[in-house]
Amino acid sequence: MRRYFGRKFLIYGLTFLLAVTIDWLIPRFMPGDPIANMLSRAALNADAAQVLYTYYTHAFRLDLPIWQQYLNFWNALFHGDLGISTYLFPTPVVRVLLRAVPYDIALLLPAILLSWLAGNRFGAFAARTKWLDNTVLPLGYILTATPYMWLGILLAWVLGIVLGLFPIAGAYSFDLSPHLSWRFLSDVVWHWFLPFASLFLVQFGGWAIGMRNMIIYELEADYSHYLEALGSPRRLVRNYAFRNALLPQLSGLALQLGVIVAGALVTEVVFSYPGIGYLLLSAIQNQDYFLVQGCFLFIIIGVLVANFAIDIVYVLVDPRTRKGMTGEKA
Amino acid sequence: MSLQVENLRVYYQTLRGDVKALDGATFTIEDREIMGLAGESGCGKTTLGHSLIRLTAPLRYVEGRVILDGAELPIADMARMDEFRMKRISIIPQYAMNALNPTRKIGTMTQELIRSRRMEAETSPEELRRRLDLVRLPHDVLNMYPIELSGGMKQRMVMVLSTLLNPSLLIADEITSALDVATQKAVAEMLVEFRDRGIVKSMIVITHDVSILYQVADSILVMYAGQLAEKASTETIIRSPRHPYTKMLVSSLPTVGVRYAEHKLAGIPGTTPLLLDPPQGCRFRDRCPVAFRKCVEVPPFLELAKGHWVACWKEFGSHA
Amino acid sequence: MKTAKGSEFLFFALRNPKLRVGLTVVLFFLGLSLIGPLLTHNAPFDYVNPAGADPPSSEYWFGTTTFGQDVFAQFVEGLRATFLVGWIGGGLGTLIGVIVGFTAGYRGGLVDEALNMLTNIVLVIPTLAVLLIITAYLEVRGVLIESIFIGLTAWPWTARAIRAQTFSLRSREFVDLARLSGMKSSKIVFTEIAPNMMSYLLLAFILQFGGATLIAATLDFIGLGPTTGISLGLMMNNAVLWGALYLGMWWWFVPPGLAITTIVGALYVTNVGLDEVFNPKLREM
Amino acid sequence: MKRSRIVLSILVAMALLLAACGQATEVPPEPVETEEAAPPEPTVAPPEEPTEVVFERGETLYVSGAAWGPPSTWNPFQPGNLANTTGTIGFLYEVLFAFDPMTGEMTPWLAESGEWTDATTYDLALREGLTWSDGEPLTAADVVFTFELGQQYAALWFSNVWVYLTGVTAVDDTHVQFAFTADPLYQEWANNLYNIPIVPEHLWAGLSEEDITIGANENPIGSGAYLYESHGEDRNVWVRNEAWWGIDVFGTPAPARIVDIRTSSNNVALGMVIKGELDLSNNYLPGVADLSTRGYVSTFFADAPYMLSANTAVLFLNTTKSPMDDPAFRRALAFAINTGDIVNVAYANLVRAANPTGLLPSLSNFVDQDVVDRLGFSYDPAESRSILAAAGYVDVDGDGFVEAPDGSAIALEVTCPFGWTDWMEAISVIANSAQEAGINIQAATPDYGAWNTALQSGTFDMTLNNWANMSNTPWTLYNLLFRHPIQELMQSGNFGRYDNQEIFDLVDALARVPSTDVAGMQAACSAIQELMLTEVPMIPLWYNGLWAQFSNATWTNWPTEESAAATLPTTWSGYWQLGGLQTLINLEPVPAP
Repeated sequence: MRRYFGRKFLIYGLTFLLAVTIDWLIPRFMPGDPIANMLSRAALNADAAQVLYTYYTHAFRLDLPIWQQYLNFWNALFHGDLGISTYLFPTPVVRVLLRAVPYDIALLLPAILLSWLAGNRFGAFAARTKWLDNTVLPLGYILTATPYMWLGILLAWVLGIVLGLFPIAGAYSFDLSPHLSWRFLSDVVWHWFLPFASLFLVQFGGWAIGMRNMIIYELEADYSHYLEALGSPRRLVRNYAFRNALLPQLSGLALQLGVIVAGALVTEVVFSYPGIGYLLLSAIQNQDYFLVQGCFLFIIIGVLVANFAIDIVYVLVDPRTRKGMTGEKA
Repeated sequence: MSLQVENLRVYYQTLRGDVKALDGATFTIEDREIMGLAGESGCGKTTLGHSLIRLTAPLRYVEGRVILDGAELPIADMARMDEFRMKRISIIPQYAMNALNPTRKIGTMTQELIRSRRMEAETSPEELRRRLDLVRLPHDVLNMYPIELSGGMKQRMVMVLSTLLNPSLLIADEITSALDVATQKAVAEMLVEFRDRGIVKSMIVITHDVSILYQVADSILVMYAGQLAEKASTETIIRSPRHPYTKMLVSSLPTVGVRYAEHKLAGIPGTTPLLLDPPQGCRFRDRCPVAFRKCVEVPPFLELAKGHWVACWKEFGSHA
Repeated sequence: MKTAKGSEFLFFALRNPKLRVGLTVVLFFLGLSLIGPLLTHNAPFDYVNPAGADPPSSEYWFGTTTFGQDVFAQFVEGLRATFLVGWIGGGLGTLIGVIVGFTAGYRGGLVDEALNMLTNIVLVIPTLAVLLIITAYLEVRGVLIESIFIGLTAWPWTARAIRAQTFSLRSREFVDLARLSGMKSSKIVFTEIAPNMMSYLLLAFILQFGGATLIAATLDFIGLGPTTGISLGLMMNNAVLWGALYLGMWWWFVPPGLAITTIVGALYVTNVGLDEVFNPKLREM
Repeated sequence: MKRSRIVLSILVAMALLLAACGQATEVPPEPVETEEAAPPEPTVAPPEEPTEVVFERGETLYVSGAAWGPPSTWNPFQPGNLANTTGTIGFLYEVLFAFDPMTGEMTPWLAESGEWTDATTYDLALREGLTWSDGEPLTAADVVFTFELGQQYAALWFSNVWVYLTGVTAVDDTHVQFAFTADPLYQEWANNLYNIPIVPEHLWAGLSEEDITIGANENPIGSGAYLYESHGEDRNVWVRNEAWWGIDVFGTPAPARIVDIRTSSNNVALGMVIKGELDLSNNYLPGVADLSTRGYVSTFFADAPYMLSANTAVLFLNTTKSPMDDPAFRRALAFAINTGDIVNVAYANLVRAANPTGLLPSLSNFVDQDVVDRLGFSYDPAESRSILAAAGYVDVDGDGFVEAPDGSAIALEVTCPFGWTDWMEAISVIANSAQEAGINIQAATPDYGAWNTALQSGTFDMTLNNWANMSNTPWTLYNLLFRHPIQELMQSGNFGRYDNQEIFDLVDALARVPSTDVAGMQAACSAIQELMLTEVPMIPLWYNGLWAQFSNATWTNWPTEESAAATLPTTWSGYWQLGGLQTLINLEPVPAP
């Protein structure tokens, strides 16, 4: 087990190092001059523009030697200082991000966990039940093949516009200012539902068919046959098969995280839901590379943490990892 | 008599038609008899073993009856067989190494199995530990995961599990093939001990390895190409076999403990016939040195001497 | 025996419903993307319909956009882009994945450690975030560039799968025998391992193909796709930007999404179908 | 399973709550800059009065279309597109005069009157009883303070008035005297009078240069009709200043609260307008013609072009590159562009074609019609071809496109930023029509960053730009078109680097004509126009609309062509003093049925 976690930590460590370096490179490679872009539409007189330009350049520490910039970046990082957003000038990037993070948690956590649980249940249920396998499962394939944004668009169109059941933009109504009341909470949930639904459905399909295919392997495994030979009822056999099929599904979840993040990103864009993904896009479109850095960093950290959480769960459920062997499955 | 198999036919379904893997087997096993089942791979011995306890696709039941302790086994009916499995008839599978659920503590799995069979009453924890002692497994294996056990330990654990409900017939399928010679011997001895202690009444030991049978089996049934060739007491089979195939089998056995079945018999020219459409009559005739015209008819499986059954016209001839 | 095996494969391939359905759909769209442009005399961007947005009609099968552009013309053109991304992006992804995974799995030892490490690292970094940033760097983007970048970031999971597969193959008896009989490892790879790997590669490629098209659609949709030409994702992007949802121009955003979904879905089904063909265990008897 | 569901739902609730509170704690966030530079402590802090949590629909005005991004600064000196917060100037901080483009009138605002007592002295009288929202009086001292900030800090956009401004003195509490050098830029001065926001000395005197030039100025204290209440990612909420000095002068603005919504994309705004959730949308909404005929929204004009004109979309030609350095080619190009298609197809008639001089309709009295008749241009491929042919541009290799007189092939790019959908359509029209006329132009849409770099460093071939707002003087436009001197980076005009001292002098001359001397201005303009239309250094194509679609569901009496005294129906930053505020004051609530 120590070895197992040792490996994991090494990988995560290196990943983080790499990610941060990429992150640091981002602004250094952006096309054009972000500060010039920022000031461009200001229609200033030349010398005023010049003063501001030098000011910003200094504020963003772009006037230091490269190696020093890199060290400063790390240093600042550990002090939780990600610079100042140019797009939301003069708000510090960290503050902008901390505002967005809760929305992502609210969106992703339930979507991921629920779809995983429900999808697996359903897949196991459908597997080897011929009529289900042939009728309901195709739905799974459709769902998992659906581009997140398209499902989002459809939901927005049908439920939001045609039927007018749900709002399709923002996190809460414009006639409310945040406060603790049922009115407000329900409003928030009401806005949250469609983005959540589109994330949930797509993943649900994926997990369902994933489990369906996994469990068929497991039902054909030797231990299943042995149990049958000993006349144990189908219930037990299926139960074992299900539990064991969950393991690859679990590592599958880890592999999927990247894709899910992507899904969340576009979903947030479709429903203009103020999470990191939405922020990242605006940041890119507005050439705000400090914000881009921040978003990227947060996403990476998020994914790493999630991965680690999954590793822990994996150790808990799979004895093989605990007993020294690395329980990694491809 | 414990087990009685009558004209059992089980075919193996493939796209190009049925493979007559087991084509009419009739034999009996006495109480307390350990019968070895020998033959080259693909001769149908494993098919026979499986047919008795878990007959699933692509195997297909064609005809024949199996009577265990006077009751007929519904071998063609997966569901109805459950009642008999483990209680009356049980198996130590070839894949004993992987037979245990990797993610369950062995003790837990055992209990869940027992409970699922509603046999809690019949199996006290003490009894379970006694069985473990019997196969020389420490009691704390119950708190271990299969992965923590060596191959031999796993196999012994499976032996305990399979025999926990004292089945009257135990099928041991190639249980030694994966083990080193020393362990083989131990396992073999345990099998005998199971019988001696009356945990199992009788046993079918399927193996490539005649030398093992020499150690454990009271009798040996030799199969060839999906049909029975000869059955007799181990002594007789080794010392004075009568079916030409058995003779070659035994004689091509250079030293005890050599496995031959992986590659085809050294001494015997020709190959085992494809069982898709086997030749008429005696299936061994193409390779048989002593074959004659009579052999185009299927030879019956007759008891020539007490407990000595042979399917060969030559033999009948000499005794007609 | 080999021929028997081959014919058996064919036998099942032809009888596997999943495989049949899946392939038919994919081929249908492929065909459409190829001959589609011949079916319409309109160029994707021409303002052919003076009336502006019109629902599907005999004249314009998929209706027209706000500017009176023929949606069908754009659709078939977009299909091409989608398949292009699939082939190039998916192909590249598979290729890299196979090379890395195979080398790791076959060489083992330090090489494996290093490559596996790399794979895991790239695996953890969320692809789209990286793609977003990369594409943001490119000032003018085309479908080709896009697919290449997608391929460059999509390989890790294939690498992992292939690696695992290679491990299992490497330890199979026939490979051991070959090695014992002093066969050169390169020869072993091609005569013994590669053939057994083919089925696996095919499956991997199909998944990569699907993945690539999905990612491309995502990029295009958020406006970081090709800045030149048209693609299904871009169509959806335009539709949304020009208020197709509110103005009820469903014919503008439904077909592209539907096409992507159906194609990718069909690919997945094909994949499972093939899987069943390759692993008899999975066939429903 | 069950349990996990419950747990999760709790999780969601908590996270969302967190998010919500994240929003709530927006007011007031800690200052960004260094500790010693804390924002001014309001003596009467508006946020401290209990903020309603649910806004009464009947008393709330919902507007959108002004915000570039989430509100992040309330600094009235924050330049250009950083000022995500419309209303900072107008609601919060006020200017001396208002200017009404519809009438061309400068109307006193903070000022009561102002006049040039002689060529170099400008006397300004403030109104009596002006107050800041914290109760302090707004006096001449504040005006002096504000202007002197410009002298002190070059970073302030209006600092360059001090090129010709020599001193500001407070005669008494309500009188200010401005002293100038020999020849002040009268035009720009007039412009400044309604653009420079007056800030409170008693709060700003203590601020650092950083705070003043680029600080966020959270919890701002102004003198205007509305007070900052709160803001979120996608909104900025203003509440009426019941103690506003202007109530007795101009009347009470009807909406008790204004929610300025930043819509993530135009189509979201479109949806809200349709649902009646938005009272005034200043977004560019495709298909608005359809919507207004269906009665979802109203617009200033009942039919095309529906919108007033806000600014001129000009096609800048990079005159440092061949063949754009050839006036004949430029003129031919001007005839080749099918402006009609841009108007009809790309904009579905939401805009109108521009006058060749580029001057907005509101400035039409400065257009020398005679010059336009002689030298003006319009879509005419035949004419274009003949000009080309005459100038030696002929299709040598028979590829359908003309080659330069020296035989070299011509392949040009017309650009606009990717994602500016209406312009993207427009440039494809430009490219197509030019190609039909035999000029090989392709449309390209690089990312904004790339586009902007090309624009400022002059590496583009030809590109669209419209950075001249509505103004009291044609000088504003010409200052954009003929910005000089030519520099390394042209950040705010003359991107095509058209270098012609003669026209530069004419523009400077115009700037020095007193705004009262209309005839003088006209003379100066026609001279500029004569030269401009002969040289065609750039091509004015169409007027971007003052996008405004409003709903009469909750608020009525919006300005339309029928209105007696129509004002601008806009919430755009910099337009409040151009009548936007007056529009609010004129609004009337719809009595609840």
